[in-house]
Amino acid sequence: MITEGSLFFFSIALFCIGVFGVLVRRNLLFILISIEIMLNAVAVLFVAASSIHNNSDGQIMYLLILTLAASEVAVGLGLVIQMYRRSKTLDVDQLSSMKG
Amino acid sequence: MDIQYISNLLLAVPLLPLFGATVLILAPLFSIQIPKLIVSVIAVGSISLAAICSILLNIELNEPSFNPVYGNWIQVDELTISFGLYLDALSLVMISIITGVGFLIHLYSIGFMDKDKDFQRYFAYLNLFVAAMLILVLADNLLLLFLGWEGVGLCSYLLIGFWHEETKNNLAANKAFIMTRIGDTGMAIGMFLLFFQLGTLNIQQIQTSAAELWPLVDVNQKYNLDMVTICCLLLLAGAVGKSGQLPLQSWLPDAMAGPTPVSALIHAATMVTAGVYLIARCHGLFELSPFAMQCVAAVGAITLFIAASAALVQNDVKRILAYSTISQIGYMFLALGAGAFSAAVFHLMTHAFFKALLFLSAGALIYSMHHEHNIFRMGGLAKKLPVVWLCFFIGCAALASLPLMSGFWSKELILGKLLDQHMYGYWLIAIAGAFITAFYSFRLFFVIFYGETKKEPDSQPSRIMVIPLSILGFLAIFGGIQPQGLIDMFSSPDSGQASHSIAIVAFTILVPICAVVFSFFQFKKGVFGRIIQSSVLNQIHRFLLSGWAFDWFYQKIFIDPFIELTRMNKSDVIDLFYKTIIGASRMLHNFLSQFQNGQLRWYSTSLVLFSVISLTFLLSR
Amino acid sequence: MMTIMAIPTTQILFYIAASVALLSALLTVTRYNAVHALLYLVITMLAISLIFFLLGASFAAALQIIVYAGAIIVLFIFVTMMLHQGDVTIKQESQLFRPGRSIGAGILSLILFFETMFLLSPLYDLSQAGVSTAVSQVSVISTKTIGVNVIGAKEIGLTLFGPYLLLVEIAALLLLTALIGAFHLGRRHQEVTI
Amino acid sequence: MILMNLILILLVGGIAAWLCESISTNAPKWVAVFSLIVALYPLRTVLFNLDAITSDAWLINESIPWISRFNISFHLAIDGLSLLLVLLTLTMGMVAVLAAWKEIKQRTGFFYFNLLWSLAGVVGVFCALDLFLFFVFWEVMLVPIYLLIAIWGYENRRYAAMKFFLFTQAGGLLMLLSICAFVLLHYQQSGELTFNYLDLLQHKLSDQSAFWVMLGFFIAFAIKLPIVPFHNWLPDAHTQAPTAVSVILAAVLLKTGGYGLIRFVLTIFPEASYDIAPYVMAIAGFSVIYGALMAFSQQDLKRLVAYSSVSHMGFVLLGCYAFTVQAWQGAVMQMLAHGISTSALFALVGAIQYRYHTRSLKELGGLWQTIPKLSAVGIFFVIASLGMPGLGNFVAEFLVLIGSFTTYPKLTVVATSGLILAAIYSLVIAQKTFFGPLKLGNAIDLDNREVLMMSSMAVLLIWMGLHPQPLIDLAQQTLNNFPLGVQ
Repeated sequence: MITEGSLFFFSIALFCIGVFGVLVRRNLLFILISIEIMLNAVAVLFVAASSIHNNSDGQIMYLLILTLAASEVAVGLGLVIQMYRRSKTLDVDQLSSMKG
Repeated sequence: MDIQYISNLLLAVPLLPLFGATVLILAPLFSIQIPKLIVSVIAVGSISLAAICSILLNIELNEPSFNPVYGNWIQVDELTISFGLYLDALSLVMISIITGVGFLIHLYSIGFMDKDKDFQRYFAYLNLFVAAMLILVLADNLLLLFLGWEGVGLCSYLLIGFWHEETKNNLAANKAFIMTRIGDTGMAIGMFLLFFQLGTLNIQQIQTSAAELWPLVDVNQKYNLDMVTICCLLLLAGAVGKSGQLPLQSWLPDAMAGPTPVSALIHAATMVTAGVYLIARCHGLFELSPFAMQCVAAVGAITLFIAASAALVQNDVKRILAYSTISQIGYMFLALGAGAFSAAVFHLMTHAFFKALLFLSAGALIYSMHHEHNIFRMGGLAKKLPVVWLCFFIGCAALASLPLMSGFWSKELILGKLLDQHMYGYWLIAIAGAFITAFYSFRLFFVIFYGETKKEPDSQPSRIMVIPLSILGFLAIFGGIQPQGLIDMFSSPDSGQASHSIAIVAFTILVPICAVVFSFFQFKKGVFGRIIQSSVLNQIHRFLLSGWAFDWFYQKIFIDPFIELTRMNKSDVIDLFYKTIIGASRMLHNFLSQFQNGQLRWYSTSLVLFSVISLTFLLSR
Repeated sequence: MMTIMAIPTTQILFYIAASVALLSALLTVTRYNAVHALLYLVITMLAISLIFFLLGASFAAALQIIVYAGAIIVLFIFVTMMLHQGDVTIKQESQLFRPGRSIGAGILSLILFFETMFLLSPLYDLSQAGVSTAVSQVSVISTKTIGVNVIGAKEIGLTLFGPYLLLVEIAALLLLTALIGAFHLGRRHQEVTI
Repeated sequence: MILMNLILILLVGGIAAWLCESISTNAPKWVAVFSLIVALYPLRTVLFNLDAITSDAWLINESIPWISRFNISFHLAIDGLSLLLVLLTLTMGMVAVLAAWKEIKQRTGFFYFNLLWSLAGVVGVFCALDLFLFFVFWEVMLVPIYLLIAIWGYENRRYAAMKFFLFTQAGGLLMLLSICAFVLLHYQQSGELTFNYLDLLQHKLSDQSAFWVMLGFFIAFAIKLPIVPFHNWLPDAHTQAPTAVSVILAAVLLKTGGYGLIRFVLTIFPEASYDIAPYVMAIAGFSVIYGALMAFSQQDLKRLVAYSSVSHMGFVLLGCYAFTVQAWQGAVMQMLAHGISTSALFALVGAIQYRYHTRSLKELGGLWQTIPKLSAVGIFFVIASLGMPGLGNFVAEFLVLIGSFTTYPKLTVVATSGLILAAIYSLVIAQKTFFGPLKLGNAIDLDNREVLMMSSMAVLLIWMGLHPQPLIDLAQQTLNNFPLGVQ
């Protein structure tokens, strides 16, 4: 049987790998990929919760995360393309001109 | 006596000059040109009508006092101030002097100011002055009196600075206004105090209720600063400021920057005697406080001596006369302090005649001598300007109170009164002052009119200037008749005229004559030679020339620290507080905006970092 | 179609899938070549899908493969292909990402990991920290095993279009917004200065 | 709906002025003049029947529900005091339009829009009897003035406008807090949620809470008045503002502070006000002296006049907190007289700046030689501001001082010495501007418009100085209905 502890361990580990990716990568594409990993980590947690409590709410949340991921990727990749067109690089450190 | 008629007549006295002033002021504002002749007619006409009104009042008034009220000015709660005029012997004498002398000086001014481009403005101010002065002396309450009081101050300011292109004149005007304003503020506080204590500002009511509230204090406690004394001293502050008495006297010599007829009217005959009038008007109040009376006498005595000694060494003919005015008003204050109110007002009257005469003849002299003021650059003019010579002689004789001149009677009265009151110290000062007065007035006379001719006069005074001079000359000789009304008004049952020994009377008569003789030998014959040249005497000379160095003293004590203080705080200390707030928030802004650097990885790292820190914080609790 | 495995098989399968997922995720974030990274990501997704399957969430597992591995990753790969210029890109990337410089970030992530684990472990009493006991009991990691409760697509569908109907609408709006946004951003001719 | 119409006329006039700009750049000012004249029309019934209705508490009292959920109503009413100040607002609004006549050449429509809207806000402040509505109008008058300074001001206008806005807004915030606290305390005790002034007037707070609520109001109004140490916005705002705005600021905006003190602080919290009176009187005396000293040291003519405003408004505060009838009447009188005399001085400085493009006392001098009419008028208003008897300012200062003397003699003596300082700085203006040798070239003297404007203000001042009784009676009507704790 799968224990709750091991599932939490897995989810948190996956999440932290995603965080690590966001922190260390300068390429916008890799940052987006890392965010996908983080989203998946949370998704695992939701589905696990769904199983633990034996109701479908967790999976509904998973669906929402999926939607979110899809939207995020669509917009994010659009930005990646735009950025590449403008500056011929995907280095986010070059993007500080807006001081956002 | 028709009350309606008299009250209309009384109202006309101040309103006529006011009307003249209004017309003359408003016309140029609406671009209406008035020819010089019409200006003279309006200005002199309004004054002469006012003078006729006051003569009629002299004839018509046969009651001790007359107090018509023309309406309410301010009425708040129990504070009621009306436009009420009060006519009694004192104000009657005053309006006669003001309109009479004012008329003569207006007339004289037509000649004197003939070539001036601001002819109309001059007469507008002068008319306004006469109106304000008449309101001052006719007011039945202190606030209306204060209106006139400040009004004459304003006109004095405007007329001292009449030739406004020169900064020197404006500074003199400012000095006059501000110094009198200091006294006026004291007087205003006195007004507040009187209202607070007595609940009224009507002068007659003040005196009656003050007498009830504060019965005359015991002689033993007479140096207590009780309420009535404080009130009197505050009023005295106003009087001192306006009348150029110590310690606010130093504006008056500088005020000679104005046109000479102005000096004659404002700074000799009328405005500067307003202080004397005020104290005489409030005599009921002052009599309640022996200490205040002592102060009045002391101020008068010290001023008369200081000013007379300063007049001794001046070179400028107008400054000599200015110091002499201060000194003569000192006599009036001394008389007031001695309780000789009628003598004081009598001296005010004779002084108005002979000092106006002296100033006007000085004006004629200056007019003929290309605006030369220094007496040592004149000389030998007796034959060349005979009219001026005669006027000067009459004026100086009256000022020196040579026997039978008008000044003689009034000064004798004051000296006699001092002896009556057993104020021997003051009597001595007064006698010394009389000696110095006679000496410097004939020094003036001899230096100007005898000796070698240094400068030729280029013109004789015109006829329109000579007429007022001759009338004033007549008055200066024969004007020494004390108005009976005054004697009636101020005579109190216990002050019977004590007779003095012949020796003392003879002494007081002889003193000025000796001084004249001494002066004759000194300045005409040069018997005693030039004043001995020594450094000590030079120092004293310089000290006296500067009017006992009051200006220097005030500059150091008040003006310099004041300017320094305001200069230091020019950019407002309190603003620093708000600037600090601005600076602090700007620093905070700069500090915080460093975190907003646009580096995406910095943001994500700090996000993680702060979640780690907050988790650590949570766990370590 | 779906058979419930015997107990040890489930456990073993979970551990294998989890290890694969973690390993491939780690590889994903450390690759220079974006295509490689994406392929590792696909492996992660598939492994997670297996875990979903093991948890009895077959619908989610299917969606994980179809939408994530199938659609989203493919989108990534398209974009990567568009921008990829072979060795030049890899060389560029090797300059941008230096493993030696990422120690700090690694330590930070590890601390985060340990702290979160500690927070959820039985060693830490949440009530101590002022968190209400009702929460703390739920949150503490237990060794309780998860019973395999199969939640099928029908049940999800009923919930989704029942109480969560508003959420569906919101998700639809979100997708529409993303669609418009992506379309707008992707246009070539625009010369907007942001 | 008399007052409502009055405010609406100004608001609509403002919009009309803005729209008219497209017709001609001169059209907006005529629209402004027209709407200011028309605004007097609704008041006709009051103005012609002053004697008949002075016994009522309110001359006009009208209310319509507004936000009924919080029991906020559009409650406008005027009594003698408000009427005086509304009339002052309309008159000085006219003066401001005349002062701006030639000076404002750019974006005239928007300028007059802002001018009329700020006037509408001020009129609203003087009429509002609902605390929420009062606050709304308080803000309505603030924002247009900010824009007027920031757009049409002189060299350092942004800074000045921001300073003005922040100071007033800080005060407004405190006032809003106080209003909310007051209303909520009232709600807690009576169970009735209301912003109505008359209802709240009946309510008695505990001493502690009354003090804090009162303090919030007091600071808001003290900033507006302004009183040292909250005065710093005033010199900057005045210096940088265009002439018309200086006129509005001096004439009516500062008066909202004094009005607020009388209408709200003193009336609603008489005990709390009485307790702090000695401190406030001390601050007021200090303001009088400090403002006068600061005025003396300034080189910029507008700054000088602005600081003199601080000094003059100290008398208003002095009069408000002396708790005697005379002092209170003097405070009202001072608001009116200062409104006219200082505005006139600002208009004069504006006229000088229009001719010579400088306000520096160092550069000016001898103006009498080229522009005697302007100088004569200038001397008149300088004399008025130093408190010459026979003019409005003297009556005001006299009443304030004589009233204060009975309660706080020593402080009054200190404040009275401000009269000496007033003479000093006023004469500095006269001497350095109008007298002395001519330093600048020739200029055109006052034209008919300016003579009309100035002489009407002069006539008003003389009238107030010689026959203030009608004004005193009108203000007394307010005092009779709200005794202010005067014993």
